[in-house]
Amino acid sequence: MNKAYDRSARLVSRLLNIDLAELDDWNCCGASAYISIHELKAHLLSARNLSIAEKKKKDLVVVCPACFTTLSKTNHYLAEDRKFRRTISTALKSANLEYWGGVKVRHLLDVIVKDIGENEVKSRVKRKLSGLRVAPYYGCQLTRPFGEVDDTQFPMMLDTLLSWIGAQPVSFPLKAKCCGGLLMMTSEEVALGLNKNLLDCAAQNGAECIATICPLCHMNIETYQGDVNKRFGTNFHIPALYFTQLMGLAFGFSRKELGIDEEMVSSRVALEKYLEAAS
Amino acid sequence: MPKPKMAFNWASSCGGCEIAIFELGTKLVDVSKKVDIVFWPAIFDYKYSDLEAMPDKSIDVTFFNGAIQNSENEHMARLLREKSKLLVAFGACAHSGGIPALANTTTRDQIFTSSYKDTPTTDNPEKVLPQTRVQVKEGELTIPEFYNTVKTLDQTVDVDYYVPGCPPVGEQVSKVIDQFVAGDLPPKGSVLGASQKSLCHECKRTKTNRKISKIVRTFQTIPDPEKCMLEQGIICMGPATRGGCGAVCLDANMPCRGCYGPLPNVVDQGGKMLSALASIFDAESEEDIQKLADSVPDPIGTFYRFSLARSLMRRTKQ
Amino acid sequence: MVIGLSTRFEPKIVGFLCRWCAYTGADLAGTSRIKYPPNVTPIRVNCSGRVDPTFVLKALASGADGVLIAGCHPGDCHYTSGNVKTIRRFKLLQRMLNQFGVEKERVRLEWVSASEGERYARIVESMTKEIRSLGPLEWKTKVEA
Amino acid sequence: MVEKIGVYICHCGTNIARTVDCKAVAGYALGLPNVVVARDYLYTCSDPGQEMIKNDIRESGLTRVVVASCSPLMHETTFRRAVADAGLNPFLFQMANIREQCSWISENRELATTRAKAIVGAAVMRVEFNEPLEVQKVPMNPNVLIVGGGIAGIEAALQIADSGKRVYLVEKEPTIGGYMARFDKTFPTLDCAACILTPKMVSVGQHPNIELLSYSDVTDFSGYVGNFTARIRRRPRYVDEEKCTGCGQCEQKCPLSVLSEFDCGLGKRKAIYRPFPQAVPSTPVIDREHCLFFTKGVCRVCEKFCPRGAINFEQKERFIDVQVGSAIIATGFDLFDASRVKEYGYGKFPNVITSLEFERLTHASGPTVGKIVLKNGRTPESVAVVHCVGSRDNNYNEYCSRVCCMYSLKIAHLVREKTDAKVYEFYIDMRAAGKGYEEFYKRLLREDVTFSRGRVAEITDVAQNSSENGKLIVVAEDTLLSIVKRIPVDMVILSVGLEARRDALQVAHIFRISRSKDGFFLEKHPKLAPVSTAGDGIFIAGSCQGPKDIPDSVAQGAAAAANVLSLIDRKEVELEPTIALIDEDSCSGCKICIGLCPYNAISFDEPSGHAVITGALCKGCGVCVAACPSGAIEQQNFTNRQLTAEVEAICA
Repeated sequence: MNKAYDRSARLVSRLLNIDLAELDDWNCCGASAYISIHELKAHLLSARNLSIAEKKKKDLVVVCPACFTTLSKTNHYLAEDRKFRRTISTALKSANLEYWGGVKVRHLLDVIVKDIGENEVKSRVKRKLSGLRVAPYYGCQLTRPFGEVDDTQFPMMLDTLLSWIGAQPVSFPLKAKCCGGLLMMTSEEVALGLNKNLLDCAAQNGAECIATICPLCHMNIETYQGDVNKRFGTNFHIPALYFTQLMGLAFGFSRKELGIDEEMVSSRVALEKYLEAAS
Repeated sequence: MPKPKMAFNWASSCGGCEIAIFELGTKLVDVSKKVDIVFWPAIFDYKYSDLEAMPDKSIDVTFFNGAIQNSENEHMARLLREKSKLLVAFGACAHSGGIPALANTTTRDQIFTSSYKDTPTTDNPEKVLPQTRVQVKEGELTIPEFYNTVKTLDQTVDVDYYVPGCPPVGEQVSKVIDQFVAGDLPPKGSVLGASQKSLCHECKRTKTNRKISKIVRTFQTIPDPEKCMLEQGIICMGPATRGGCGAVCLDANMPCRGCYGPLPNVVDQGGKMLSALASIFDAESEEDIQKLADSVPDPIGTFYRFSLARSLMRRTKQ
Repeated sequence: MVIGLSTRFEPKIVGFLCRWCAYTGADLAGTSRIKYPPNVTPIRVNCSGRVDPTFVLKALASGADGVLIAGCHPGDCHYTSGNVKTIRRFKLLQRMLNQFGVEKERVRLEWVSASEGERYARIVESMTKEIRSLGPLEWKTKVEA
Repeated sequence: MVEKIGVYICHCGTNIARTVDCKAVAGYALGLPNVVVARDYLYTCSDPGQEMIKNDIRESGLTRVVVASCSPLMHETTFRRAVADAGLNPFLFQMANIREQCSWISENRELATTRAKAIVGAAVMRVEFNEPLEVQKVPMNPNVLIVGGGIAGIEAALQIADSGKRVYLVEKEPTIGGYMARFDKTFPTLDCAACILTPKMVSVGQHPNIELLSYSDVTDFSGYVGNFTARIRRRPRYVDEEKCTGCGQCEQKCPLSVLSEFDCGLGKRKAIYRPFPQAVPSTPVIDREHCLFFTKGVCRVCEKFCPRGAINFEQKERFIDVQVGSAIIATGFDLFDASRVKEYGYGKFPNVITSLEFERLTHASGPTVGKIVLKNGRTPESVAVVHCVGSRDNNYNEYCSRVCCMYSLKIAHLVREKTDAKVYEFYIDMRAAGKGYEEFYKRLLREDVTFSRGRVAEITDVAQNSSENGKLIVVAEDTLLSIVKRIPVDMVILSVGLEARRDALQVAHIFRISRSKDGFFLEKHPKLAPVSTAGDGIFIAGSCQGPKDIPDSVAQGAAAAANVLSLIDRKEVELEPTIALIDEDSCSGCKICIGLCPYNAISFDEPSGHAVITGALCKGCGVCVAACPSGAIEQQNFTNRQLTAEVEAICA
């Protein structure tokens, strides 16, 4: 299903003339287990990616908010902490790399909303997702800790984008709350609880699907929806779709291209009237 | 009473100072009646040996024009110092470096490259540069060594008086010579033949609104002859320059270039003019100020046109 | 090779600090025991507008490696607009110093309010560092010769 | 004459001596030209220290003195006085600061000592060129300007007026009283704010020595200590203060009601109104924005019903100039805008209110006549009070607002007293430093209030179970229990912090006051001169300097008054002689300087052809000195020679 994110993001970007070039020999950003076990190593992994991007003289665009936060943190710390900078550059040097702090880290959502903008996006829409009630879900990492992209607590960027493609973003107070993240593996009880809150909130506000920007959130919401229903005796059926999938749909790509049938909680019912036209 | 002995010398300068003395015209005849001119290479043929043969301090006063830019200039300065009771730095070059001192914004190597290699009119296929010594079959030939940094006369030898100007105006020259003949002299180190106040004091143009909102160069406009140059945006060195010349350039509708040098209370003419000029910029925001500052052409050449050698910094870094 | 403290180049920086903001701010840095390199020797003036560009030239020509002029933030001048005159002179001076070949890091105009002790310390620190990496100016001995 | 210079290197206990080798510096000084005495001493500012200097002046015939110790801002006057006592002109003394800008900033003894030598060297070379100067004395105008009619300004005004001096009290709002007039009870004694404030307000209104200029502000303030001119803008009230008796007819008859600012928009007022019944002055004001006559050109009901013909729609803004010798700035504070903390939902959830809104709710003459009610009119069954909103938070204000803990306790008490609601206090730390404050906290602990230690994370209406349905849920970690609590309540009161006023920068410019990092006005010394500013004759009082409670504000108002009175009683003020002078023989009349002076102290004398400086107007910035291309202007005690000597010494 993460392939769907990859594919749809590339399709949408190409259509919007965002020139994405895959980073040569990139590595993990360090967000996963590294950062909680050995923070410095995580930043070093990020610094390596940044260093490669700098050579290309390009901004670094990512679709995963965890990558985004880790890379941004590394950038911030490098700018602010001299000792940290020294350690990182020594380590990079041993791999014949250097990094001068010149790379801007961007999330694709931010690029589409702020750089591409309303007119361009709207002009690409072939099939308005009119009436589709979507819960815009940002997750916890896009705006935290720096709040440079949008408001830390109540971001609006995705809401705005959804309205550009004709969808109807519903009020979703938990839009920047935790999905449970990696706790699914260590403390399932807690994670399922958090997950349930999200689904509850989306359902109560009448959402037909949840728009996501984070692969981990996405996975938790759809993979564990059955477990939530079992544990709490609920009956949720709320599909999760990447924002790029929804955009692609509005832009007229086929559901196969967008990987729309690959989700575990089927979006058939929710997307019925739009899919016919698209495929 | 024997007539006082007088000498003139010409070092690194254009020769204008010599002309200034000729400008005395018939007065020169009166002068020569009152003094014996014992050394004047511009007029009479003299050899170094003639000068060297004179007893020390046998010349009463030497008027020395030109800056010190090569070893010959320096040699003559030292020699004349030895032979003269009083040594006068005559003209802007001797006084403060003058136009030759603008060479201090570059280097000997660059000057040579430009003069002997790069200029389109130079025909020097072998790229030969001047050598202080060269062996020819007749023997060794020498020319003076060209210095990297131009100096004023008083940075080379002790100087008794200064007569500024490029060149000093005739009227003042005549007064100065009279002063020497009469022996009516102020304390050593004084500036003669110039005013104690700035040129503005004798400039007849009206000064009303002290603000500069843009910089205009002389070729871009014909200035209003009644109005202060600065108020028309033309950089005029008058406020920071000694008067005494009678504001002749301003009468010709040209701004003062500063040849009479700094005022008595001022050490660095260019620095002071820079401060005065910038102070009256009509700009408040940093961007506007930057724009105005950027429009001032060649700050060193403008503010130190005649006084770079005498300035605090003296030259640029190489 | 380990370079000892005594052999390290210690830039000599002349500081012109206005009495109301920068000098008080520098005092505050001391009172707060903020540590920074002691390379700026302060000269107290009432306003940065008192700083004649000639003083800067004098300092550089006399052996200073750098000059710091620090005053009140624009708009906060105790004398309403003295610091605006300072900006005007400084901008033009900067152009001329550039012609003289004096690196722009050596002469700085900075704004430090009476409450910005930390800021003052950081300015001195960065300035000292930058000049240290440029090396000594030695105008009298190296340039004029 | 060869000068005889004495140099004194102070150890300042260990403050200087710890990082600076004072003996070595003294030894170095002795080797400098014309230095005949150089000593190091433990505390030079002490009596024996000063005696030592005086003795040396008398016995060794010193003609110049340098003391290297703390900042001149600290002890320059002390030593100048000592030098003068021994018969030397005080300006022949020079201070070298080797503490604040030397010993305290370095831990490297070698570098600090080198630096101290440079500083002392510069002072020694400079002092050679110091000249004896006479201090000019000018008469002190005994009138006083006070800006801001809150409790601090009121206190200062009454203190000064009672001593027989004239006070101009300028207040921006239609009435004096400030924030205190809007409070219900005051902590920790719980006496009613109005009961203690209104008598003072009335005194101000009736005092023969106080000219109350309400609905006005100061737009310009020029001059120097003893002789200031303040330009005051009087905004039109459209009601003649002379004629109006404050009967209130107009208010009753006015047909238009709008939200009352005084009641934080919780209640209504008329388009012609007094913010509250006990307003001083009692003259109402017409709100031009809403008044039907001004907006639609009809109505004039107030004019018709006014028995005194006091309504005047033709009134215009006017400016008056008043002459004063000193000023007290007591412009107060702004409350933190709670809507900035999005996660607390202020502005989104109707029953999340600020502490000031609560004050109006609980106030007997407020919009609910003192009833604590929810927006739907019901009485809350549970109330949460959230501390530190906008304070102690790197996202907003780093500082502690000082008053919130105590007023939050007061709020809890009032809720408990007036309702049966359960009260939760969410605090980070309980700050109860003040007379009777800790006791008040103890009392509240016994009043069945639940205290939860930890910053509130969010206030949400997303319920997780049925007990949370329809409630506001306060989510906070209880750091004493290490658990996250979710407390459902009916009403949340945000204890908002205090901030520098939005117009503080403007006021700072008008009065040339510096501001500290947080935007509040900067005092001359945080401990020793808390109500003085860097500008002579200009004082600050109350919360414009930093958050303060009522007792502290009153104390500062009185302190500022005492400072002003002491200044007035001296009858004369001394002016710093560091003014600029023009040497007429050198001035060539280029007029470069004329337009540069912000005080118009430089004029041009056409007959003689040179510029002239009016000494009393010159403030000594030195801008003209630096600009004069003839070097004809010099600034006393900051001459080109003195400053160049310092430069040369440092660069040597």
